[in-house]
Amino acid sequence: MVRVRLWGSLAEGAEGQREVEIEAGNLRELLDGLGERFPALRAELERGVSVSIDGRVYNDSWFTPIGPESEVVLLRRLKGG
Amino acid sequence: MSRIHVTTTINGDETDFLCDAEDTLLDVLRDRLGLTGTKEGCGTGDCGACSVLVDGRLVCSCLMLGAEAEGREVATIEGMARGDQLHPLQQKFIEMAALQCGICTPGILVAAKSLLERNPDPSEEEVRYWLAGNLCRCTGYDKIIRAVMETAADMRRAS
Amino acid sequence: MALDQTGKTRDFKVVGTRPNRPDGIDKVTGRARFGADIVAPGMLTGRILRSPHAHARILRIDASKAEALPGVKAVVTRADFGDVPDHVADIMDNCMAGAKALYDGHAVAAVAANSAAVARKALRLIEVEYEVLPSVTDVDAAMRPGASVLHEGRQQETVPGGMSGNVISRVEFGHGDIEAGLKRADRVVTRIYRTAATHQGYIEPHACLATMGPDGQADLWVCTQGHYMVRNTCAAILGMEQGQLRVTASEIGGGFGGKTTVFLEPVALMLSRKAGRPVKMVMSRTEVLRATGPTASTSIDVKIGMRKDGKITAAFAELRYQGGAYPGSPVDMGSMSAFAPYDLENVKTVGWDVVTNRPKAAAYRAPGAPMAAFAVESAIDELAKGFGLDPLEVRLMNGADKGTRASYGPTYPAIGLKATLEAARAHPHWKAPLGENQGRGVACGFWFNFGGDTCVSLNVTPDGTVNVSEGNPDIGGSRASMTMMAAEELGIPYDQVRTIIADTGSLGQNEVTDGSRVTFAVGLATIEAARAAKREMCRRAAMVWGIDEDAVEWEDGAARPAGPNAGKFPPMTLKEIAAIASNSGGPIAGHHEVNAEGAGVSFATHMVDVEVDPDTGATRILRYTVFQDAGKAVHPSYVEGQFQGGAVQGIGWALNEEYIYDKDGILQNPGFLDYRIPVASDLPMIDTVILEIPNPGHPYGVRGVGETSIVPPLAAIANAVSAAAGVRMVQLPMSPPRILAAMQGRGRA
Amino acid sequence: MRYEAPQSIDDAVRLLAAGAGAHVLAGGTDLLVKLRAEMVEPEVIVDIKRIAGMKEITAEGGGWRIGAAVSGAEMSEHAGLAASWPGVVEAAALIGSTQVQGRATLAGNLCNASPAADSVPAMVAAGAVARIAGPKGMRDLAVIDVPKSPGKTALEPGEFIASVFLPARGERSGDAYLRFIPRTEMDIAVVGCGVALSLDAGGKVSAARVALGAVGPKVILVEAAAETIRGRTLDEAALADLAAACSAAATPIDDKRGTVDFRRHVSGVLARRAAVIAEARAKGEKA
Repeated sequence: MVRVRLWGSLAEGAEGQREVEIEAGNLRELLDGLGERFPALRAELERGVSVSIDGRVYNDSWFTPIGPESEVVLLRRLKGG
Repeated sequence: MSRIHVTTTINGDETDFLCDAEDTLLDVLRDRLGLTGTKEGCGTGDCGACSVLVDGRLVCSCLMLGAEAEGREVATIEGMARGDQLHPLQQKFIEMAALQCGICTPGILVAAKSLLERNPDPSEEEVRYWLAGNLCRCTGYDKIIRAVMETAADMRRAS
Repeated sequence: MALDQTGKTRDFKVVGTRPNRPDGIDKVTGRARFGADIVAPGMLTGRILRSPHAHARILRIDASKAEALPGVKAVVTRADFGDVPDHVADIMDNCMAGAKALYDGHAVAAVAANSAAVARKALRLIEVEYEVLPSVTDVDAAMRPGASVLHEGRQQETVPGGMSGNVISRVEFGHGDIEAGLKRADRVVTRIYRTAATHQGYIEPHACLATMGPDGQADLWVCTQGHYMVRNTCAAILGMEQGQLRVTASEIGGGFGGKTTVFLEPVALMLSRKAGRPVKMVMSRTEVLRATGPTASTSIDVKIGMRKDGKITAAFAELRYQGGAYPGSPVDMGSMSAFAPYDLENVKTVGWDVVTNRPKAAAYRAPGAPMAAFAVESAIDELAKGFGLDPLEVRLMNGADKGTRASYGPTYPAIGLKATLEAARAHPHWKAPLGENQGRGVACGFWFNFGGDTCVSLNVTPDGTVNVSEGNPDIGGSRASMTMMAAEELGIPYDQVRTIIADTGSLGQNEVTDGSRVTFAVGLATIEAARAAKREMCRRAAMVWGIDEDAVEWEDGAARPAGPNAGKFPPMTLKEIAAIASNSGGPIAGHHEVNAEGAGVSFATHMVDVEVDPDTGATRILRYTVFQDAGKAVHPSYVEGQFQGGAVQGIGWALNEEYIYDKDGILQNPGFLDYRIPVASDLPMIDTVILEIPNPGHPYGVRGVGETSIVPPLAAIANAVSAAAGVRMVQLPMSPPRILAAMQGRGRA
Repeated sequence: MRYEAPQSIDDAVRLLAAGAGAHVLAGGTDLLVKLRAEMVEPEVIVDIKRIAGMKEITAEGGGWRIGAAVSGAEMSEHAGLAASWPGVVEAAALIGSTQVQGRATLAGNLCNASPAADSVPAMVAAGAVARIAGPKGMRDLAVIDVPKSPGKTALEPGEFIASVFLPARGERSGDAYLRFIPRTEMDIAVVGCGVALSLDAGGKVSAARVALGAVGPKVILVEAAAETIRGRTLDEAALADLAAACSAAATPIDDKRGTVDFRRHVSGVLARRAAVIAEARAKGEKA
C-alpha cells in the first residue's frame, strides 16, 4: 500500500481525506487506483497532475516505482516560463 | 505608384536602391538590402534595436524614411567589424557575457561605438544615459554597462 | 539520475569556467538569424485583423472585398480551421476568434498579400459586424455575480455553486489548523495586496515563416521557446500528422515564458496552405502587447500570525488571479509557491482561477509566484518590523530546510534557502548605512524548476571533434552550457565541441524551454549522451587492444586500460579512436532520450536599497544584491546574467510596468513608450552572490536558475519603499502617483 | 504617398499649399510614428531638411535663430546657444533617447502640439517666437500661440515653421526646465515646467516667466506664478508661493501617465526646483 497525500481541494473529491492509501507499485497504478476508488477525482486527474515521490517531482512517468515507505504527494500540474 | 531611386553609402559602399515613399530606412535595410542585423523591436523609436549612424549621427532607422538617405552615409552593425577583426566592443561583449538573447545587441553596439567616438572616457552614468534608448530585457544592463566601460578603458590604454 | 560523488566536491575542468559563447560572433556582428530575419523565395506577407472591442459577438465577416484586391493571395478566418481537437480548442480560439472576440486585439481574420502595403489595405476591406457585449477586465469585478460572463459551461466542479461563471476553478493547499495557529500569535497582519498584469517584454516580436504544400508537408521557421510544442500544437490545429510538419527554431530574441505557446503559427500555415506560397508573419509591438500572453493581474488576501519572538504560528493566503480570456491562470503555481520558503505548522492557501476580457496569460518567468511572494513577503516584513525584529533573522527562524514539509506537500531534500539568508546577513550590503528618505528591503523567493522530455544526440566527427544536437532553443547562453558539459564529460577542450539546436525532424520530442529546465534537463541528457559515446569509444579501444571492454575506462579525453591487469597499452585519445571509427564498426555517437526527473527546487534572497523622493513619490533603486542557490553554476557569467535579468524585470514590475485598460476594456498603453520597462539609466549595477548547494537529482548538482530570480524583487522593493516612504505599499506598480498619494495619506489612513 | 525634398522655402510652401494631404518632415520622430500607426495618411511628405538654413543656428540681435531642422543633439553641442538658454537646450535634450536626439527638432516638438511637449514650456518661458513661412510670405508668432489644443496648431494651410527665435538673454538672467517622468528617460512628461527669470542688482526677481506643460490642453503661461515672485528674493516663502500658484494654475486630467492630484502637486514641486536652478544661473553659478 502507498500512502498518498492530496492537496486540499483534491481531498474534496476523496471524501474529504487528505491522505489515502492505494495499492500501487508504480505511478501508473497509483493514478489508476485513485481514479477507480474516487471517481470524483477523475476530472482533475485527467487535467493532469504532477507527483512528488520522496521529494522528486514526476510528470507522466508511469513506471516510476513507488515503495511502501515512499512519501507521495499529488501536485497541481507544474508549468513554467 | 513609382518608386524612389536612392543613392547612398552604406558601411562605406556606394549603394542604390528603389523604395516606396513610406518605407523606413529600417525597412530598406532589412527587406530591400538584406541587412537584417539591424532589428525592429518596436517601430516607434522606443527600443533602439534599429540604431544606425547616419552621417555619423546615432538615429533610429525606424524613424527615418529610406528616401531621406539620399547622399547620406549610413553605418550599420554589419560594418562594425573590419573583415575578421571584431571591433573591441564586439569582442568585449562576447568575453563579458554582455548579451543573452542577442536581439538588442546590434543596436547597443552601434550606440556604444558612437558614444566612445564622442567620449572616450564616459562615466557609468554617462553610459547609462547614452544607452537609455536601447532596451534590453535579458541582462538587467549590468554586464552591458561594464563591457562598454571596460572597452573604453582598453581603448584609452591602447591609444 | 543522481548526483555523482555525493559528499565530495567534484574537481571540474570546464564546468564553472567562463568561456566565450559559441553564438557570440554571430550575435555581435548581426549575422544571427532571428524570427523576422528568415526569408523564402516568393514569400508573401501575412497580417492579422484584430478586434477593436473587448467583448463582442462576431455576427458576420465579409472578406470578399479584400479577396478581390489585387495582390491578395489568401484570406483566413476561423471558418477555415473547422473543428479542432479539445486539447487545442482554446489555443485555436485565441489564435483566431470563433463566435466571440474576447479581448481588445483578439485576432478575427488574416490576409496574405504580395506586399505589406497591400496586406494592410486588405485588412481595412474586411467587414466585420460585431455585437458589442459588456466587458470586464478586473479580477475582483469579474468574480462578482452579475459580471459579464465570457464562457458558459467552463466552471469546474471545484467551484462552489452561486459564483460567477468567470470563476473557473478553485485550488487549496496546506496543512495544520489556521485558526488554532492564529490564536497563538501575538500579532496578526491581515491585508489585501494587488498586482497589475505585466508583459514579458521580450524585445523581439513574434515572427514566423510558414510554407505548406498541397501534399500536406510543411516547414515552419519560428522564434519560439519550444519548436516541438509548436509542431504538436499546429499539427493538431491544422489536422496534420506531426511528422509532416518540420519546425526549425530561429534564434530567439527573448521569451521569459511568453513564447511557450502559439499565436501566429497556425494562421501562417493556413494562409500558406490557401495561397500555395510561403507566408511570413511578424507582429508589431502593439500586437505583441495587445494580443500575446502577459501575466495575470492579482488580488491576494494574506493573514499571518506571528509570536513576538518572530515565530510564525499560522499563515493563510487567498489568491485571485485573472488569466485573461481562457482558463489557466497561474494561480495554482502561486498558491503552491506562496509559503514555500517557510517551515510552517499551520498553512493554507486558496486559489481562484478567473477569466476576464484580456489576452490569455502565458507563462512569465516563475508564473504565478512573484505576485504571491509579494503578498506574503510584505506581510512577514510588516510583522517583523512591528516587533522590532530583524527581517533576515525572522526568515531564518521560520525558513524551510532539508526535511521541512513544504506548504504544497512534499518534504524538501537538501535546499539552499538558509544559505542564501546567511549569505545575505553576512554581506556588507546588509550593514551599509542608509541616508534620508532611503530604505532597505529583503525578500525570499522560491521556484520549483522542471525536467521533462529531452533528447540529445552527440556525434563524433572523423577528425575527433564533437557535435551536440539538442532540441531546446537557446534563450540565454545554453549552447555554451551544453558544450561545456559535453567537454567536461568527454575530457576534451571546450572548443572541440559545437552544439546546435536541431529541428523537429532531427530529434525526438523535447519539452519547451521553460521551467528553468534546460541547463538541468538538457545538461543531464548531454552528459548521458557523452557517457554513451565514451562507452562506445572504450569498446573500440578494447577491440584494438584485444581486451575485454570492461577492462577499458575513460579518463582525461582518452580510453585507458583499467588497471594493471588489463594490459599495458598507451591511452587512445578521442581523436585517435575517431580516426579508426570506420575500421572498427562505423561512426561513433551517443544519444540520450529521457523524461527528466529530479529538478531541484531553487531559493533566493534579494536585498535592495531605494530612495523615495518625498515631493514626487519617485523611487530610485540605489543598490541591489541577489543571493541565489544555483546548485552548480555551469557558466557563472550566464548564471549571474539570469539573476540580474530577473531582478530587473522584477524592478519594472514593482515600480512601473502595468497593463492599463479603460472602462471599455481597451488597452491604453500598447507600446514601449507607456508600457515602461526599465531603461539603463534607471538602474544601478546588480550584484550577485552565487550559492552552490548541489541538486541531488543532477550528476553535477545543477539546478535551474532562470526563474527564481524574479520571485523576490516585487516584495523586496515594496519592503524597501515602505521603509523609505514610511507607509506600507500594498499595490503594484508602486508608481510615483501611488506612492505620493500614500505618503500624503500617511497618518490619515 | 509621395516624398519630396524641396531646395527652397518657396518650393516647400508650394508643395504644402497644393493640397490638404501634405505633411512636413523635419526630424520625423513624431511623423513616422503616426504614419506607422496609420493615424495620418499623407499624399505628400515634404522633407524640409535640404532647404538652405534649416539646419543652422545663427546669432541674431543678441539672441539665436534655430532652423526648423536643427536636431536636439545639434543644439546641445552648440556652446553659445547652450550658454544663453540652458533651460531650452536641456528641454530639447530631454525629448526621447540619444537616437531621437539625433533627429528631433524644436519646431517639430512645437508643431506636434502635444500638451506634454518638453521644449514648449521652456520656449514659452524664454519668450521664443516662431517664424512661419507660408503662401503669404513670412510671419512671426509667439511660441505660446502656436499650439491651440492637442494636435492642433495656429498654422494655416501651406504654412510651416522655418525657425524658432530665442531672444537675447538679459543680464542677470537664467532659465531652467524640469519635467517629471516615472522612469529616468524615454517617457513623456507627466508634468513639465519652464522658468526664465531675471534678477536685479540686489538679487530680487525683476522679471519672470513660468510655464507649465502636460497639465492642460496646451502649455500654460502662469502669470500669477511670475507675479508672486516678482520683486522678491527666492527664499523659502517665495518658493512656496510660487509652487502654490503653479499648483493652482494647473488644469490636468487623469490618464495613464498620472492623476489630477499628482500633476497639480508636482507642478508646484517642479516650479520651485526649476526656479532655484534658474536663479543660480542668473547669478552666474553653475547649475
